Amino acid sequence: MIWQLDLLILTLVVVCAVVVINLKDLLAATVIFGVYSFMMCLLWAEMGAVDVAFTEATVGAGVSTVLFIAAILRTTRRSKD
Amino acid sequence: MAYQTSIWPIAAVMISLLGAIPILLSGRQPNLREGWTLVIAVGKFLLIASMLPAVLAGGGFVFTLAEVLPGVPIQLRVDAMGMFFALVASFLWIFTSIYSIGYMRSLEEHGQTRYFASFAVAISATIGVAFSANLFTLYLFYEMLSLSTYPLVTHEQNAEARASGRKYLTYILGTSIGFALPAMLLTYSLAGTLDFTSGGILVGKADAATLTLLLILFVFGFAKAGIMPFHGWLPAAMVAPTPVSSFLHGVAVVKVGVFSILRVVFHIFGPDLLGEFHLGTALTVLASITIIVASLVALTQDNLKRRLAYSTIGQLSYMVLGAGMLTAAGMTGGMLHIAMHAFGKITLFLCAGAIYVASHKKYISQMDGLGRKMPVTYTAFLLGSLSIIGMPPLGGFISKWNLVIGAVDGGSLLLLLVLLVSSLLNAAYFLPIVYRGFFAASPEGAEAEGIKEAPLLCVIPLSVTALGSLALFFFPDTFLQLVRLTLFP
Amino acid sequence: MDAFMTEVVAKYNYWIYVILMMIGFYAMIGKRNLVKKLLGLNIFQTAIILLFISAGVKRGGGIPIVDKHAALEHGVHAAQTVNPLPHVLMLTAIVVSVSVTGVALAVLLRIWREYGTLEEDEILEKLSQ
Amino acid sequence: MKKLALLATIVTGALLIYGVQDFAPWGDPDAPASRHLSPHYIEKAVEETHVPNLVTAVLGDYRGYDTMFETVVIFCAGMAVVSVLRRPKS
Amino acid sequence: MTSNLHMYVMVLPLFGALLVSLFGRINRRAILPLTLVSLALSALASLGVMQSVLQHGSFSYTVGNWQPPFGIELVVDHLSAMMLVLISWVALLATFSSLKSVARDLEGREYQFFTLYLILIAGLHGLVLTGDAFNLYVLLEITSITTYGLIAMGRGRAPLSSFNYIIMGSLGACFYLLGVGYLYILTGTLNMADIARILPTVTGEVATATAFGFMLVGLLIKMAFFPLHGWLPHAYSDAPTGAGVLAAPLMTKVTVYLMIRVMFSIFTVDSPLIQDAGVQNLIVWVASFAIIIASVLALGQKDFRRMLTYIIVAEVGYMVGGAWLANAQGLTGTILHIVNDALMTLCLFLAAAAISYRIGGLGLERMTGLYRKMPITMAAFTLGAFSMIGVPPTCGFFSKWYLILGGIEAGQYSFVVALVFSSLVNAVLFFRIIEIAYFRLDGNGHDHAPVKVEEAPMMMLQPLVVVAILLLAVGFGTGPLIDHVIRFTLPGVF
Amino acid sequence: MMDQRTESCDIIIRMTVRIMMPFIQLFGLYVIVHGHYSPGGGFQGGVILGAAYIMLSIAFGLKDSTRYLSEKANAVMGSIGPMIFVGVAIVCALVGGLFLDYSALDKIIPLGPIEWRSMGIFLVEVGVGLAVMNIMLSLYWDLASNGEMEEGL
Repeated sequence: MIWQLDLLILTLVVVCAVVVINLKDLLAATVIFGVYSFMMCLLWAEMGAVDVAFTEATVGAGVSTVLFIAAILRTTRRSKD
Repeated sequence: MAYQTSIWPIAAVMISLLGAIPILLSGRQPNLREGWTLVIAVGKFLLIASMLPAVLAGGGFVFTLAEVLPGVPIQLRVDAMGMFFALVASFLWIFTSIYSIGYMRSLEEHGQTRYFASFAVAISATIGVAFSANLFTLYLFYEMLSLSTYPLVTHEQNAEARASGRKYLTYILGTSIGFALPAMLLTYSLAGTLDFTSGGILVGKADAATLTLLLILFVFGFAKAGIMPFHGWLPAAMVAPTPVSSFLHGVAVVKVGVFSILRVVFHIFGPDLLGEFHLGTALTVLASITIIVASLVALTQDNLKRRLAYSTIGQLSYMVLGAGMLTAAGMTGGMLHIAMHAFGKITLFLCAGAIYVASHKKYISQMDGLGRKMPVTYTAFLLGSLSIIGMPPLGGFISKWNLVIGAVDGGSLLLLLVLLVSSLLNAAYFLPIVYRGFFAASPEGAEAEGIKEAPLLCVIPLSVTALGSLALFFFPDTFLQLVRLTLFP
Repeated sequence: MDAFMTEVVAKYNYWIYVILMMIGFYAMIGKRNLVKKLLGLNIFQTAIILLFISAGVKRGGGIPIVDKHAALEHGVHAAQTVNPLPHVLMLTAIVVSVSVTGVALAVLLRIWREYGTLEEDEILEKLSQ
Repeated sequence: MKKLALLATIVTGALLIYGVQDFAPWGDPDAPASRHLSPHYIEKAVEETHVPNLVTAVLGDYRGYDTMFETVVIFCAGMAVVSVLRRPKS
Repeated sequence: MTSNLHMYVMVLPLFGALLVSLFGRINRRAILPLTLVSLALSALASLGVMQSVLQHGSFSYTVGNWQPPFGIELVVDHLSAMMLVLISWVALLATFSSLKSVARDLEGREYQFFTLYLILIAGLHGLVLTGDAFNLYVLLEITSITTYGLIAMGRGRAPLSSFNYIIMGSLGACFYLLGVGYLYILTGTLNMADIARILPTVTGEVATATAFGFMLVGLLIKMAFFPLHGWLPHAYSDAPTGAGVLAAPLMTKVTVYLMIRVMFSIFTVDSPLIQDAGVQNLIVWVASFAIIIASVLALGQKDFRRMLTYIIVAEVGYMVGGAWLANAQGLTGTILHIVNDALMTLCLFLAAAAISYRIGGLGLERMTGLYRKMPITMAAFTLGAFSMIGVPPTCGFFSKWYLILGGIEAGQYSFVVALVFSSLVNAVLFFRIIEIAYFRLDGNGHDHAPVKVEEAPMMMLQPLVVVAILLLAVGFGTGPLIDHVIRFTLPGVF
Repeated sequence: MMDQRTESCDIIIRMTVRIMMPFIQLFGLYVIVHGHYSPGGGFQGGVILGAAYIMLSIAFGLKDSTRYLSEKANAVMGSIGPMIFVGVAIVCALVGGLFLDYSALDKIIPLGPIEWRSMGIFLVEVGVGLAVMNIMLSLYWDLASNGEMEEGL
């Protein structure tokens, strides 16, 4: 556990989360959410939770993002807030 | 008192409840349906009367249906007080049934099956209230009565009837849920039981403030007794067909209210407890106000049934007044008045119905000279009014006399005054009707209408009940004995 | 103040989780866009996962996979590996989270079919017409 | 509305962080969470199930009941999505 | 050798669901026997469980044959056995009606509907059985996800209602999970009994209180306790009829059961959080307020089913308030009300299903003169209405009796007043319908000609009649029910 | 337009997918099977397998991808997955053990109770993998085609 790395990732995670909920373009928000998930995955891997990290990488950054993108392409990219 | 377990009480209650089923099933054949009604009525009276000797001998019967709550079973018990009321109600029901058949047929009413079925359930509930062994069972049948009489009040199904039905339910259900139920629960919470016990179950269980609150909740909670300000349903309910008004709102429903209050006073609080905390005064004050105000309002009513309704409100309060005096004679008078008023008032209502069947007239001002065409009806009406006013030789005299003695015993001049004034008022709103019927000139064109006596099925019952009023003056012993057993076991 | 800072430093992971939770929670109840609400829900759920995973961490603990033969012969010391239980729980939680996301997206598509918008206020406006 | 949401968020966050004060410091090997159940899993799982991946052992066996429902959850999601979106072929 | 019977109660609907999803899509006629057989067997098994609990007392069971804190423990005591019986029989009765209405409303999608439906039932069984805090979360999500799907299958604004429910439901579940996380960090275990054992020895009142607060709020959201009830009325009234019939009677009641479990199995009665007078007063006050507001809101509804959903919200207030009176009478009333309310709600929703099947809608105005067309349905409805109002001897009266008694004993008079008020409002609500259906004339004047009776199909009518009779039977059986079952479920202190 | 794209532009993508597909699937299977010894297990492997098919249907279009794995087969496999899990659980109870007590399966094929626990976990993981793969794919199909199952993204 390297605390500098840890802190860096944690900061990035928070930044990503803030960006996700503030972007007006949903597609971009979703992609950032994928990044967020991936950062989380790194964080957990670094904490020793390899299985959870693996799952988050496949699900959170992978399938979940694809599902979001599929739904957004079927509906609309715009968001008022 | 020794009670023996027996199925007779439950049989007496259930016969008409189960009887509602064949009535509903034979809806397509009116003769069969009404045959059932009569059979049930007579059977019920016989069942109840068969239990009378044992009760007069100081015994009774008890039947436990189910223990639904700890210490509070659904239990029926035949004691003197219940027998007193059941006897009156079941006896009068026979004549109401006969009268109903005549009335409904001659007016070709709709929905008769529903009518007779509801009636059967209602009388069942009435007897249930009479035979309840505890407050919970009483409440159960009380609610059953409220719900089964709702279709009868709304019978006409027009806007007015529906509005009255709404009003009826609002008052009756509203007070029973809003006041009586919490009062009952509070009682249970204080005493741990709800059994009717002579001498009361609340002795030493609560302080004066709680007791006062309880008493007020009970008196208003049983709004069927028509204590002001919860009397408004009674005049409204007069839109119902006359047999309903006569039996339910002259005898069963309203007396159930009074009976419940008396039960609470005698067997939940106990007269001694009330005396100790001077709570009798609360009852007498409420009752006196109701008596005077109701009598005054009755004077102003032109609709005959409404006038009778207000008269009923006043008379009911006599019974509460008697109980509130807490003297032996007063309580005797109060209880006796249940029977005496029942016979008198049912006669009056039956007469009003007969007049309506024969002439389709509802208003007193239209009834000039009618008595000469319907002498039997009007004579019965006279007897009924005299009984209620309290004239000898009619039954009403006995109860009023006891009330007066009670007031004197209690040393309350004010109550004496109330009794006297209200009797005068009674006379003032009843006698003019009779006077106009016999002596006022008929309105023009009245001859052409060809009014004559109502059908026999209507006239016979009202004659019998009028004579009953008369007979009660001479043979009140059974009832007196029952009252004595209730008050001084 | 020092005590407070020590407290924060000792538990900074928990602070981050609370911040993420707040971001997600705010998006769920404060945002009007339905997709944003859903993203908020996902952030909320990852925050909870972070809480649990943080609870399982042991300073100096390895990943929860051991050498079978060595373990059978010599046994394992609890201090050697991180706590596997929160990982198990969170695997389940992730599955639940993706399931909910799937269903919610499907419902979103139905809403789009029905109203042609994903903004809550616009939908309510259309409904009130 | 947004202000209210913000307020609710802050209150919730404050409550959660307030509760954190009773926790053991992060990564403490003596934290209650690491002392009660987990030593048993870590030390006994291989012996009892012959599975070196402790997470799989706990997931598949000790808490297999959870995992069964986890599968059912996924299955439900699939079924729900089909039922919500797909139009029956006429 | 412990019996596996209670596992079959849970697993039979689950396996039935999988079979339905497999064969139901191939042949529609396979759905009915599969659904009914699995539910009927499950219902019978639940009776067996009840029987064994009554005879031998409660027992605990560990899935996978591990020692309790390590494996997942299931608790079969009087309360959970009673809930098993309740859920399986309510589900069985509701299914008859659902089969009919779904065949019409959701043609071609029956197998999806019944797969979700059966899994929902299995999830409810699982919830009732579980003795593990995290397992409870998973099952909570199972019941929620299936319900989301079922609700979204409805028409009109159903998807929107479903989405609101998804957000609120997930929020509730997340809060609950947060609470579990805090408890886990404090105690290191997830087993309810184990937590209860360790918790008094843990230092950290604040974290415990936070955990308790979040678990409680999470469950309160799930059970639609006012002011967190916003999702429920739309969700249940927009759902397909077949789904409403199952979800409305069971979901909130099971969540109340969970609240009782959390209160008394995780945090014991002696816990300072539960004994705290401030907490008790607060919750009872909010509950009283909830009952009154929900009742008033119900008055404003023009649609029968929407009205019922607000009544459900009020009834949740009854149960939560009753449980937090923190005395024996109140808790007895709450548990009794879980049973009674499930039956009453089932009765009314079945009646609503039957009516809407025949007349195609549930606007109050459309019900004019309905009793001549559907006399049996209306009779059963009337009985259900009486029970809701609390007319003896229907079962609704008895639970109200205990709740009020508990309120008096605890000195919480606001709660008593709220209960009485809501009874009165219910009376107004239902008599309005009774008046319309029985006494308003459909044509001009009285028509003596008998109207053609068009009852609902037998599949919908029979369960309705059975439930209506049950309302009376449970009412008369209150004494034995309390003596043999509920008495054992109260914590020993009471 | 969609046709044009699938006809001409995506030849590189399609070729790449065609080449990668077996490797990804192999990896997915490895993750499931090797879950006992390395990170991973039924769920992760299932998602990878599902993702492989999702990739396929993105590259080749939804309609074409159903030729490789038909909708019906997908649904059937999706139901069989949980059925394996629940079935194992029930069989454990039926042969006389407790629910989900894999060691009870020893009574059918004697491998030794502890070895059976390992085997039981494996069986169950296969069920999970099957379910997850098919349901992930089905989620994608439905969301991408708006439930029409006609054309994907």
